[in-house]
Amino acid sequence: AKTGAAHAKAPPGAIERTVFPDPTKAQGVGVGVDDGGYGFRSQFETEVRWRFGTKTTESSWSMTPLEKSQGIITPSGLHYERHHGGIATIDPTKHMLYIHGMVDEAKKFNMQDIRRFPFMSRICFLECSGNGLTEWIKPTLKTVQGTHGLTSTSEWTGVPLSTLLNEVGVKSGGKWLLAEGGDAAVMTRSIPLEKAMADCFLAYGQNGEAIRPEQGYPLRLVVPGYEGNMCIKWIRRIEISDTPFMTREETSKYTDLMPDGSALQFSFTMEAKSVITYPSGEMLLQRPGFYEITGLAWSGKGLVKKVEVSVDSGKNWREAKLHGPILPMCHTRFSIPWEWDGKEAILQSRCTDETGYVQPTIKELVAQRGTNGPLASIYHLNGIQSWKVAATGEVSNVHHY
Amino acid sequence: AKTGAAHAKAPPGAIERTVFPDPTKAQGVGVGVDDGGYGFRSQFETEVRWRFGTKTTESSWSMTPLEKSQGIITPSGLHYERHHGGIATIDPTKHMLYIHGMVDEAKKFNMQDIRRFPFMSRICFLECSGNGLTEWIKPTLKTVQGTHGLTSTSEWTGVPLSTLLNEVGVKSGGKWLLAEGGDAAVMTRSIPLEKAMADCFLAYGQNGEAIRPEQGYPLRLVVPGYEGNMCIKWIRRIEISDTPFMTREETSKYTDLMPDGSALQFSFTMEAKSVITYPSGEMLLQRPGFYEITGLAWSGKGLVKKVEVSVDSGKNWREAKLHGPILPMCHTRFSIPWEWDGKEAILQSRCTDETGYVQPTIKELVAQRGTNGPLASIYHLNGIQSWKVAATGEVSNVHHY
Amino acid sequence: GGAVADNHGKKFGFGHTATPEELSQFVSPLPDGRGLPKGSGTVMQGEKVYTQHCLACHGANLEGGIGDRLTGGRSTLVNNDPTKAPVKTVESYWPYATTLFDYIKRSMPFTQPGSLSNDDVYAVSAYILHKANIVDANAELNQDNLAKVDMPNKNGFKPAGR
Amino acid sequence: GGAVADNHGKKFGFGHTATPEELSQFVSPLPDGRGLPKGSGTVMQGEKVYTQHCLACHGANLEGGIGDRLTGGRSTLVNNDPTKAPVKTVESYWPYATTLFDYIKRSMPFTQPGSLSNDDVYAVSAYILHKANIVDANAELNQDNLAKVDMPNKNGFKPAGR
Ligand code: HEC
Ligand code: HEC
Ligand SMILES: [Ca+2]
Ligand SMILES: [Ca+2]
Ligand SMILES: [Ca+2]
Ligand SMILES: [Ca+2]
Ligand SMILES: [Ca+2]
Ligand SMILES: [Ca+2]
Ligand SMILES: [Co+2]
Ligand SMILES: [Co+2]
Repeated sequence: AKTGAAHAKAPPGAIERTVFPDPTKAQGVGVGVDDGGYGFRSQFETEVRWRFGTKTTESSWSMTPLEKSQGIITPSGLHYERHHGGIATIDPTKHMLYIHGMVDEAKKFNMQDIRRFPFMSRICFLECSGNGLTEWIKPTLKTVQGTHGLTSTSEWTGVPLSTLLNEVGVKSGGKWLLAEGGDAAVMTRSIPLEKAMADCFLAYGQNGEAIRPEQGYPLRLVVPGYEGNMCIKWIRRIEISDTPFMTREETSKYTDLMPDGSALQFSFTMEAKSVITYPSGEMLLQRPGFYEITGLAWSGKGLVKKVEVSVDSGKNWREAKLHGPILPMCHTRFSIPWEWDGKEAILQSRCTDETGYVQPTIKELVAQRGTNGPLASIYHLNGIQSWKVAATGEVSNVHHY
Repeated sequence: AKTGAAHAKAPPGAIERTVFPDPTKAQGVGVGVDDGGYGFRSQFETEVRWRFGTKTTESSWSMTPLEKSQGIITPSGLHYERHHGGIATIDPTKHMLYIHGMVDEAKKFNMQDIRRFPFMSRICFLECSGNGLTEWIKPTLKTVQGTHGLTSTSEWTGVPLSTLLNEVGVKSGGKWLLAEGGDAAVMTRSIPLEKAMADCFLAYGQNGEAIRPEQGYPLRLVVPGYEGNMCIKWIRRIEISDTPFMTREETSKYTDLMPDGSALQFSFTMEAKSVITYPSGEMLLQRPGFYEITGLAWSGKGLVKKVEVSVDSGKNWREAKLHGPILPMCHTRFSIPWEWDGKEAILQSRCTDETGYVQPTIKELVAQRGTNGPLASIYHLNGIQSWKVAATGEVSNVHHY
Repeated sequence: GGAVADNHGKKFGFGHTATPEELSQFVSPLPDGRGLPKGSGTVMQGEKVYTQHCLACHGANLEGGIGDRLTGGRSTLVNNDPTKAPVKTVESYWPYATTLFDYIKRSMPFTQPGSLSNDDVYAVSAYILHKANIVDANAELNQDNLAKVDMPNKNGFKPAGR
Repeated sequence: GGAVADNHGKKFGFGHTATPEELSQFVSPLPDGRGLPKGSGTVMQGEKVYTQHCLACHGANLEGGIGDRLTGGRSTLVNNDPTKAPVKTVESYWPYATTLFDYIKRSMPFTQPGSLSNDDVYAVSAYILHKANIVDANAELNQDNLAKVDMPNKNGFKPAGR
C-alpha cells in the first residue's frame, strides 16, 4: 500500500487523489500506480464502523453502517466486530487446530491441512445476540448503525466441521463440543454436536479472499443462524464432550435473565428480524414525494418468506419486494415504494420466515422477557423497529407498538 | 486510515501489526485503534492485481489473482481493471448523467436523483473480451491470473436503465444508445436498445458500498453477460439513436478479424467458459493423493448448467459439483475430488450453459476464427484451458486439444 | 449443490495425531470438575494474587471498575423494574465455580491472560468465592473440591429452547 | 423477485431538463455524418497539428510508438499465418472516417484529451487520411464531407450474431 502522504487527507479505506475540474480533460491514475495492486474505496466515501464506548477498546464492539448498506454483501472492511481481547495477529503458517476429547483419534491440523479438504462456500449473516441491547426500554441510539449494526453478511468459504469431526471420529456419547479461540480472551463456547454436524463450518475465506483479521484470521467457526458469539474467531481447538462446558460466555453472558429471576441459557437461534435502513434515524427527507423504502430481513431459522412494511404506525401493512438472491440464514434485501405526503409517519417492517415465525413487536418481547432493568434483558432483541418521519422530514428512532 | 508507518512493511491492503509469539498471552489490537473504522486484510496475505505491461499505465489492464479466489465474490480491491485513460477521480456531488437524442425530453440526473429511483442488486460477472488474448497460438502466461484474470464477480446495485429510459421517453425508431464515460478516454460504446431495456443497469454500488473508483465511481453501466468494455465506467451521458455510433472501441477494437479479412462486429456475448483455479499454473502439488480440484464457470447467456472435468487430457470427463448460489451471468464455483497418482496429468474443465452451448476447445475456436497472427484474433477466447501436472507436481499452462 | 461439502464418504487422513503432551496445554473443565488441572490455593493466598493482579480493575471490594463487579447482587435477579438493573455477578448469577476457574485461567488478568499458575487461579477463585460469601475464609480449593462449591444461583438456568 | 426493479408503472419526474446548450458540449457523430460539429481543416493544417500534438507518440511516419500505428497494412488482413500479424490501422481497418474524428476529438492527444478545436480535429483527421492514401494532399474535411470519405475497409465488417 501507499505510504502516509497519500493516505493523510483521505478517509479510512481510501487514498487521496487529485480531483481535476474536468476529469475528461486530464489523464486519470494509471493501473497500479498508487494502490500497489489492491484497490481502495473512493475518497468521497466516509462511512466507518462505529465503536460502542465500552471501557476498553479490546473488549468492545463496532457496528456496520447499515444506513449505507446496498444489496446484501457487507464490505469486509465494514463487517461488525465484537472482540473480548482485541484482534489477534496470527501467522497462518504457525496456526494449528486441535480436535480432541471424546474422539477416536485426537488430531491437529495446520492451515495447509485444512485447505486440502473439500470446501464449501455460503453467503450468510452473522449477528451478535447483543444487537439492539440499548433499545429494550426506550429508543436510545440514533441511527440504524447503532440500533442494528451488529449484523453483517459475507460469503464465507471453508471446511464443513462434519468433515473434520469425521476425520477424528466422534465417540458415541459425544454430544457437545467446545470451540476455543486463539486470541487473548481464549474465547470459548459450547456447540451442540447435532448443529456442528448439520451445517457448521470452519471459514478461512471471506468475500473471496482470506478471512479478515478482525473476523478470525486465519480460521473461524461459522454457526449459521446462531448467535455470533458462537462463531469462535481465531479458532485453535475443539474438544468433544458429553455435556456443555458452561463457559463464562454461556453463563455470565449470552443468557437471558427473566423477570422471575430465572435465566434462559443456550438461546442460540437469531430469530427472524428486519429493519428499514432507508429512510432511517438521523436522515432528512428533503421533500414530499416518492421514496423507495428499503431494508434488510433475516432469520436464523432459514429463509425470509415475507417482509411487510407499514408507513402508518402499524395500522396497515403492505408486502415488500424481496430482492434476490434469497438465501437461508442470510440477509435479504427488501424494498417497497412509498409516496410521502409530507405528514408525520411511523415506518416499520415485519419479517416472516419460512417456519411461519413472525417478527414480534418490542412490546411483545418485553411482555415475555421483561425489561428487567437497564441492559438486563440484553440479548435477542428482534422486535419491530420504528422510525418516525417528522413533518420536517427528519427521521428518528422511536418506540411505537 | 493510518498513516505511513503502519503501512510501510505491510503488503498492499494491509497494515503491519505486532505478531506476538503466543497470541493468547497478549492483548490484541483494540477496536478501531489502528484502522480508522474501515478494516484491512491480513498482513500475511499478499496477492495483488497484476498489470499487463502495456506501453502506458493509463491505457492498461490489471488481472484478478484467480488462483487465490474463493467462492464467487471477488474482493473489490482485487477486481480486474481495464482503463483507457487512467482512473478518473470524480466528486459525486458534481457528477451528472445526461440522457438525450431520440427522446421525448432530454434530461440530466445528478447522483441524488439517481439514488431516488427504485434500485436493484445483481451478483454477476464482468469479463473483458480480451481475457486470454495471449493464449490463442501457444500457452503464454504462466498463471491463471494471466490466462483468465480479466473476469471478476461483484454484487452490483443501481438503477435499471429501463427506468431512466422510461423517464425520458424513447422515441419510436430509437434502436441504439451510446454510453459515454466521464474519464480521460471519454470511452464510448453503442448498446442495442433491446438489451438496454432488458437488463442493463447503472450501478452505484459494489459489494455493499459505493462502486470503487477503478470500477467507475460514482456510476457505471452494467451490461450483464456482454463484454466488459460495454460496461461504461464513470458514465456521464447516454444518447439514443437509430443506428450504432461506430465508435473506435467497436470498430478498431473489440472486433474479431477472421482469416478471410472480414471482421465480426458487435460480438457482445461472453460465451460459456470455465477454468480450473486450483491446481493451476505455477503451483506445486507436494505429494500424490487427494486434491479437491476447483474453479469457476460462467456464461453470458445465463445459468451454468454443468461443468465437466477431465484429469486425463480430455479422454474421460466427470461432472463437477456446482456450489451455490448458481446465478445467471455469474461466476459459479465448481469442484470435484481427484486422487492424483503422481503421474503426469492434464487437467481441463468444460462448461455447458442453460442454452446447451458447450465450451469449445481452443482448437475449435482457431478453426472458426483463425489465429490470424500474433494477437490478431484477440477477443472472445473462451476455449478449454489445459493445465499440465508434471510427475514432479509442478503445474504449467499448456495447449492440449 | 447443498451448502455443506461432500466428504466423498471417506477419511482423508490429513493432519497429524495430537499427543497427550500437546493437549496438556489446554484447560477447559466441565461443570462436574472433569478436566480441572491439578493444583490448589487458599483464600489467603488468593487475596495476595487478587491484590497484585486483579484489584486495579475489579476494585478493592470486588465492586468493579474497568473489569466487572464480582460480588453482591443476590436477591436483585427477581426484577421487572425498568429503572433498576439486576446485579449479575459471580456471587449472584454464576451457576458453576468451575466456570470461574476456567475463565480466570484463560482470560485474566485482562492484560496478561494465561500468566497465572493453576495454584494461583485456585487461590484467587477461592478468594472471590469467599468475598461472595460462598466459601469460608479458610477454604482451600483444588481439582477435587472446586466443582462441589455450592453456587447460590446453580438452579437459576434453564434451556431456552430457541 | 426478478433482477430488474419494478418502475411501478409511472414516471418519477426526478432530474431536470437538459438544455440544448448543455448538450452542445457533447460530440458523437454517427457514421453517416449526423452529429458532426461545424468546422473544417486541411491536410496542410493537419500536418502542423500532427507534428505538434501527435508525432511524439505516433511517429513521424505515423508508424506508431507509444500510440498505435495509424497507416499502412492494407492487404495484410487476409491472413491465417500464426507467425504474421495483420496490420490493423486507420488505413487498413477502420470502416468510417467519422470514427476517426470522434475518437481524436474525445481521446487525443492522449495526455491532453479534449484540448483540440473542431477545426484542428478535422485537420489532423485529414492529414492522417492523406498519409493513409485515402484523401488528396489538398483535401479539406468538414462536417459535410467527412462521412463521405471512402474508407478502404468500409465493407469489412459484419455483425457477429453472438
Ligand atoms: C486490566 C484490567 C483487568 C485486570 C487486571 C483483571 N481484570 Fe478481570 N476483567 C476485566 C475486564 C475488562 C473484564 C470483562 C471482559 C469482557 O467481558 O470481555 C473482566 C472480567 C472478569 C471476570 C468475569 C466477570 C463477569 O461477570 O463475567 C472475572 C471473574 C474476572 N475478570 C476476574 C479477574 C481476576 C481474578 C483477575 C486477576 C487475576 C482479573 N480479573 C484481572 C479487566 C481486568
Ligand atoms: C502521449 C501519447 C500520445 C499522443 C501525444 C497522441 N496519442 Fe494517439 N494514442 C496514444 C495511445 C496510448 C493510444 C491507444 C489508447 C488506447 O487504446 O487506450 C492512441 C490511439 C490513437 C488512435 C487510435 C488508433 C487505433 O488503431 O485504434 C488514434 C487515431 C490516435 N491515437 C490519434 C492521435 C492524434 C490525432 C493525436 C494528436 C492530435 C494523438 N493521437 C496524440 C498515444 C498518444
Ligand atoms: Ca458510501
Ligand atoms: Ca425503536
Ligand atoms: Ca490470500
Ligand atoms: Ca492453455
Ligand atoms: Ca457482570
Ligand atoms: Ca492498431
Ligand atoms: Co442467546
Ligand atoms: Co466482442
